[in-house]
Amino acid sequence: MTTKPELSKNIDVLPGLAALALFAAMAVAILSANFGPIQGFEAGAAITRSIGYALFNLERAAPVVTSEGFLMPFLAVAFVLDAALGAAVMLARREGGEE
Amino acid sequence: MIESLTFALFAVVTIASSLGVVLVEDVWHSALFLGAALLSVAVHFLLLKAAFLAAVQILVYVGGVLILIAFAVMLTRDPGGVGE
Amino acid sequence: MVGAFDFAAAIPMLPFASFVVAILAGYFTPRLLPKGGAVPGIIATGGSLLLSGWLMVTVSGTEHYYNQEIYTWTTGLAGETFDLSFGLLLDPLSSYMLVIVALISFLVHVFSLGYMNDEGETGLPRYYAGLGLFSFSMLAFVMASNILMAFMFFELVGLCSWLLIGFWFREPGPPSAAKKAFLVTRFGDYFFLIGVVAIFATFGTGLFAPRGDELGFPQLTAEALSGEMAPVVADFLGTIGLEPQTWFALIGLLVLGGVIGKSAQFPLHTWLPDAMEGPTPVSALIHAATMVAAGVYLVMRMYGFYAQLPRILALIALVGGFTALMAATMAMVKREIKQVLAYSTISQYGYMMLALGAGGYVAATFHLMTHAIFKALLFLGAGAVIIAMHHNENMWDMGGLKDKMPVTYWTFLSGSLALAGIFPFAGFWSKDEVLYEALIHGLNDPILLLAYAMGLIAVVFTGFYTFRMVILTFHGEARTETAEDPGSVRWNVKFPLVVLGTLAATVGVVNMAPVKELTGWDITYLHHWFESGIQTVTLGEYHHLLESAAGYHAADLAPFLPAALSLGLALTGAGLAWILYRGPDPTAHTDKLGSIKTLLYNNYYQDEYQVWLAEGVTMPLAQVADKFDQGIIDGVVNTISSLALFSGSRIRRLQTGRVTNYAAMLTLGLVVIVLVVALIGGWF
Amino acid sequence: MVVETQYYVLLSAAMFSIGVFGLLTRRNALRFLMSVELMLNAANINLVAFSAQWGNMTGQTFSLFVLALAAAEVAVGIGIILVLFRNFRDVDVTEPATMRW
Repeated sequence: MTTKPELSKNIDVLPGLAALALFAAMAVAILSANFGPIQGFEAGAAITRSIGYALFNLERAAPVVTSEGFLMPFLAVAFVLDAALGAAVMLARREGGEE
Repeated sequence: MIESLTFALFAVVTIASSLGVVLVEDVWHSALFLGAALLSVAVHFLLLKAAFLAAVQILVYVGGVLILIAFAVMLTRDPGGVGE
Repeated sequence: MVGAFDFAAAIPMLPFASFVVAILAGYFTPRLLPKGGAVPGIIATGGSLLLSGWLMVTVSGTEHYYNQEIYTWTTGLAGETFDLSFGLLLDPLSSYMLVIVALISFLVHVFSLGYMNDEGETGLPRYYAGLGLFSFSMLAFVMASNILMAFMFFELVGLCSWLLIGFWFREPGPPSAAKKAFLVTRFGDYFFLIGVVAIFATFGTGLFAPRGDELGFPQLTAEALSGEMAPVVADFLGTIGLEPQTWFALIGLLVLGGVIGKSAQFPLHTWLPDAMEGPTPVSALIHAATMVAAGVYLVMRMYGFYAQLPRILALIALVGGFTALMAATMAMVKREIKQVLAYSTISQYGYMMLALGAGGYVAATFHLMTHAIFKALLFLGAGAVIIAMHHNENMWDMGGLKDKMPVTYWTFLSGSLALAGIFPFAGFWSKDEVLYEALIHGLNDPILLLAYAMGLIAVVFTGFYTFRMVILTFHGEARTETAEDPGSVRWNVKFPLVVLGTLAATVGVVNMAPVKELTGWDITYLHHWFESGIQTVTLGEYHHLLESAAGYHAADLAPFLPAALSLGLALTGAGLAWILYRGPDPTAHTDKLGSIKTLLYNNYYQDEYQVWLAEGVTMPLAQVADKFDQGIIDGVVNTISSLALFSGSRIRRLQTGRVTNYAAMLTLGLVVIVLVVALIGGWF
Repeated sequence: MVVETQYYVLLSAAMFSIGVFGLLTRRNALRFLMSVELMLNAANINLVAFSAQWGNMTGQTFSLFVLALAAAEVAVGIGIILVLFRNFRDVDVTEPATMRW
């Protein structure tokens, strides 16, 4: 059985005003900003391949798009994910249980 | 021109489904709205020439994270009453 | 080449080693400690004596003097502040003093064998450890090359005196006497400490004598007063805005506080008679060579500084003369033999101060040495008497001991003659020189003349109380059963007595100024001794300073008349005592003095007024301060803390524990940051 | 015709603010998690938009890390929510307030 989405009725709007204020401030700042013309990627640039090269600090000539090397963050994220996996397992396990 | 139109359309979709995520009563509906929002973000990625990222967005978010959330929603359903 | 200077550090370290041995062995293996620690102590102080003698020979033979830093324990910022270090200053004065200290300390150790071991005292390792530490402190104090090191060992000497005076801590008297000695001398030392800080602040150095290019503070003072002020001194004086003469006098006064406390000068002399509660050898050590001598020695060590301050010198002379007179009057009526000796010590150190104040540097050092010898002799002799009398110290219970203990009698008599200043014993030459110096300088200065007059009158009293003591103790008939049949003493008591007795009779030979005048023989060895030394720390320099800076001029006067005068007065006093107390059963003539005797016997109520000062003035002040501290200072602190607690208990309600609230605050903070950055960056 | 970067940034700001709004107004822990996902995606849009703006790959590559981190965050978050539910039979974030003063 499917139900129609209904708007929630017990929303406490007062703190939400803070979010609205944030949006207002950011919107004003963004709209008054000028980023200049869009440079864009070169025609025929291999974007996906560039991501791969960037991830492993590999050097290639054009048409690869330039980027910074991300090998170290890549490794760091690997550890973070590992830790998250461990943490998730630890949390999900029943306390005191070995199962 | 077509790009601007696509952007406008999907911007509306993104905003609308994001609002849906936070405003609807049922968590399950929220999760579905989240899926819609994430998918529309993938479209924005495509517009920005980030095809790979769009694919990853769909695979990881919609295929992974959303499934996890859906599981969590179902696991935390109050057995007796309606959600939230 | 290895010389005496290389072993100089061993002179104090040997007694220190005996202290360590006595402490450790006494604590862990008391059975292994021979004679309760006496043997290591005797070996150590004997070694110190030999090394000191060698050092003295080395110093006399060469023009090389030793003034070196041996250990820097705090390094200052280069060019801005100063280093704090230990150093050795080995010159004629310190080597001379080292021999005296080591000799007395050695003999006291030997004597202790008879006084403590043979009497079956307990706690001997503690006793000998105290003696070792005492000797170590004093020897190191004597060798100190800067005033901070001197201060540290000065304090250590005070600590040791506390330990040893309170040796019999189970009885009621000694602990309180020890406390009194400690507190009274500490009262003076507060001023000394401030003086040390002032010296370092003013001169940036605490050196007594120049070392290489570094000048000592007396030399800096001389430069400052002669107009060539060193930059550091000029800076400091500019900061505090005082005339150099005034400020240096202030420093001199502050340091003098420590001297007056340690050397038991009026008005801080009250601790010394009480210190008689300690074992008699300790009294000998304290009075003759260590504790009390430390104060006077300090003035000698920095005499180049004091010699430029005429007002302080006059004050020193006045205090010295007054103390000499006052203590001598009090000594006349005491019943206990050691009390008489205690007051005579105060009186004799008064003479030394008088000499120093009157510009008689050599006279003071000379009297310090002769006094060390005859006072140690008298105390050890009194100790022998006390052993014989089974620890009864009342002279009225003695009498007739002359025939029963002849060695003690003759040596004691030698010391007494020296103390009274009877020709030709050592004390005559030194006291005569003291008075002569005071007189020739006093003829140009009424204050010094007053001090001289007091010192001269004290001579009569000295002769009187000395012979009253001798006659009551040794002459006449035995007045109690104990005196009929006194205990016996062994070689370890007699040996120090004989050594010191011989010295007391003969040591005056080192400086017979009147004989030189009379015969032209040059036997003022001590003058020549102090003529040499590190430049600017010699007798010649001191004379120059006294004449140029302090304006002291010696009147031209032959020494015979003053000498004859003081000798005559001493003989008068002694003869008076002889007339009054001779015969088999003397009467207590001092009772005829009536209320004056009561006044004298109660030491002019000095103790009472000091107790009144403590209880009537200091206590209420302290209570007010306590109220201020508890009420206002603590009140402010408590108020601040309770304010913090209260506001904390309110503010912590911000911490609701709800994520939503924290997120709201984060968001608002972000809004504020965005607005601020935008406004500053001019985005709007 | 290429869309101005400004509008992407505006879109991302809107999405972010909606996430914040959800965080501030709702009490369900799961919706918290979803709001955080929205905010992370908003950040990703920004990154990718500026990557296109400057013709540089750094933004896109970095957004991959954001994705990875989001996945990890969801895994841990869901673990926490499950523990929360086990302990309180509810996923209301105002319930577990025992650690406050």
